[in-house]
Amino acid sequence: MGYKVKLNIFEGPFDLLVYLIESARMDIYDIKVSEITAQYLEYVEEIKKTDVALSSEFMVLAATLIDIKSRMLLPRTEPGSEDGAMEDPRTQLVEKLLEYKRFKNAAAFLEEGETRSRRIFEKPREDISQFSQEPDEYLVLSLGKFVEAFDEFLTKKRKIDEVRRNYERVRRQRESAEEKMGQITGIFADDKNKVISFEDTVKDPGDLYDVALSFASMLEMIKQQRLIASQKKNFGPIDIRAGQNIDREITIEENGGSDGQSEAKIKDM
Amino acid sequence: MENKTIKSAFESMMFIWGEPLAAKTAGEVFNISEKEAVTVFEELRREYEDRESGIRIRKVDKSYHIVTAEENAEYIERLCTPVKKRKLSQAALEVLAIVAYRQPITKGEIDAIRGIKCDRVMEGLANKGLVEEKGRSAGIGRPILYGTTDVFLKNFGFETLKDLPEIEDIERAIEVDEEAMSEVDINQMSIEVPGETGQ
Amino acid sequence: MENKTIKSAFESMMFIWGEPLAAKTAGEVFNISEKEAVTVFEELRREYEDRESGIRIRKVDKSYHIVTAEENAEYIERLCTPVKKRKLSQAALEVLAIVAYRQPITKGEIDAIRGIKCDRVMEGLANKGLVEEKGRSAGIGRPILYGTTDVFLKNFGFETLKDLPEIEDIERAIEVDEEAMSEVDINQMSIEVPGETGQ
Repeated sequence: MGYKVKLNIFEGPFDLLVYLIESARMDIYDIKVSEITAQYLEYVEEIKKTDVALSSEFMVLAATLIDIKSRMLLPRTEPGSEDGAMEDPRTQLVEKLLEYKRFKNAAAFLEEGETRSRRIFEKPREDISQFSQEPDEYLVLSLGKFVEAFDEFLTKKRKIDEVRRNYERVRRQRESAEEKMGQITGIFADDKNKVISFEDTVKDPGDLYDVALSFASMLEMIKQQRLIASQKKNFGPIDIRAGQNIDREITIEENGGSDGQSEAKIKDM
Repeated sequence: MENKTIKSAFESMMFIWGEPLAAKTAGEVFNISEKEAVTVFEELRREYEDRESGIRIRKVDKSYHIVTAEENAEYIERLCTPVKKRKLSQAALEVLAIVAYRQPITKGEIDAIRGIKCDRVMEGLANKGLVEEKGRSAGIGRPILYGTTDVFLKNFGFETLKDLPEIEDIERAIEVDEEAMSEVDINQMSIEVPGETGQ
Repeated sequence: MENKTIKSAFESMMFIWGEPLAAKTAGEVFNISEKEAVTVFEELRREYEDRESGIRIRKVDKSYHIVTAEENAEYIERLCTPVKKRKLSQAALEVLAIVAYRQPITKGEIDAIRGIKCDRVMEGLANKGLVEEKGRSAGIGRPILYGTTDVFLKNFGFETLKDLPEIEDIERAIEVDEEAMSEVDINQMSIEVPGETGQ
């Protein structure tokens, strides 16, 4: 095992065995196992004499041969089996040897091809370094990829839109103008004299809907004189304080004129 | 030795030799004189020329050299010049598709559809000649409008934009979401009050 | 593009390329399909053969290779000492034959056929570019599967793997010579141990 043995003539245990069988002019289908085993072991002993550890595969085949030899001594009929015949103990080995021989022949065939090909000469590649300096860059575009990438994007976007829509629907249902007005009234519950800014009525400044709802609610409450709002300059902060009707029960008028009125009110202020 | 055999051998020999092969050296292989060898080489040279072969025999002093035909230089260059293939990224393909289906379109609108800034991607697409400016929008700030180019059509094998494949649901997907476009600034709201105090 | 132009260009291209030139690659230079390129190459190949030129075109899988005519080997060797690849050992040829006929195959399967380990031989074959990994088997431990390469086809004179004759046919053809090999004297057998003289 420790040594890697390369046998000059024999490429492996099968190679040796095939050689022994053929040089003894034995029929491969009817190997005289005792005779061949004796020769095989003799060869193995020869190698051992040279103080070289034999590759383990040769020992494995020696063991197989001895096993077959001993089984050949047993009666060749089996009382239990139907046709009374037992498999020839050599069958498996013969099949393996035949297969090995086939490839050994194929190797000889390849060798002929190799020899022929060695008579054909090729030339080396010319120096093409002058061309390889500046590679041509070009864009690989395929309609398939284009559509595929866009489809992927659409699917992604559709999912996001869906999530967002559901999320907003839920929130919008929850928040009505009435509720907003109630919330704003609540801010003044503990102290009717405090001044708050418009931002304080908005829960989520990033939510356009919430901002709009707060603004509309504020306008409505100004109209109903629940709130008083002031803004010192355009786009400046809006201050809100409680109006005279801050505690009145919340109702929302649905008539169309209310907008105009509230606008007038604001302007009057 | 038959002339045919010598001719064939000279071809093989020139092929393998690489450099100009002296007529004298070649002749020695067949025990023929330099002059006889030159005759064979000249015969070969004429044959390759008459055939307008891609391989030619060139005379250099008293040597013969197998080379490629001059007129094929262009094809040799094309064969030997390595090509670098570049692919568009997913982001670039997305933006390109949005531009293709929604053109003319502003960067702001693309951003709104994708929910992410597209400046760098658009720059890349413009550099590759796939998109170009197509005028200005009438909207605030008069943003630049973009559209696809002929290079885009050619590269994807379209004759006109009408050849773009139909994509299901595309209309809704590339609709600009107005809500996403306007960034809410709470400080920009105003109630118009001409006077000073709100009383 | 005229067929004559393409043919001439292919000759030049093969000459420059040295190694087998893929029909596909050559076709791309002219924007023609692989199939069309193959037609041109085959036409060229036939012409060189009919002319009994000293230069021949050899097919290796789907590539074409410009080489010298086999019959001129003697003259080439007289002119120069060309670099020859070393011949393969008997063991290497056996393993290569097994890989060629049984591919894709694992080392374990090769070992079983030869009754001896093939690791070192396989390493040598892989280094020569004659065999290569072809994926993994579904079996236990997912062992590597091996197969032959285009270099194998080229070095052994096959166009495709289909050119390998049926293994049983080889057997019949070779059985005749069997007498020759039985003359080995058992006492002349030797073993060779690397790093040590074993005799």
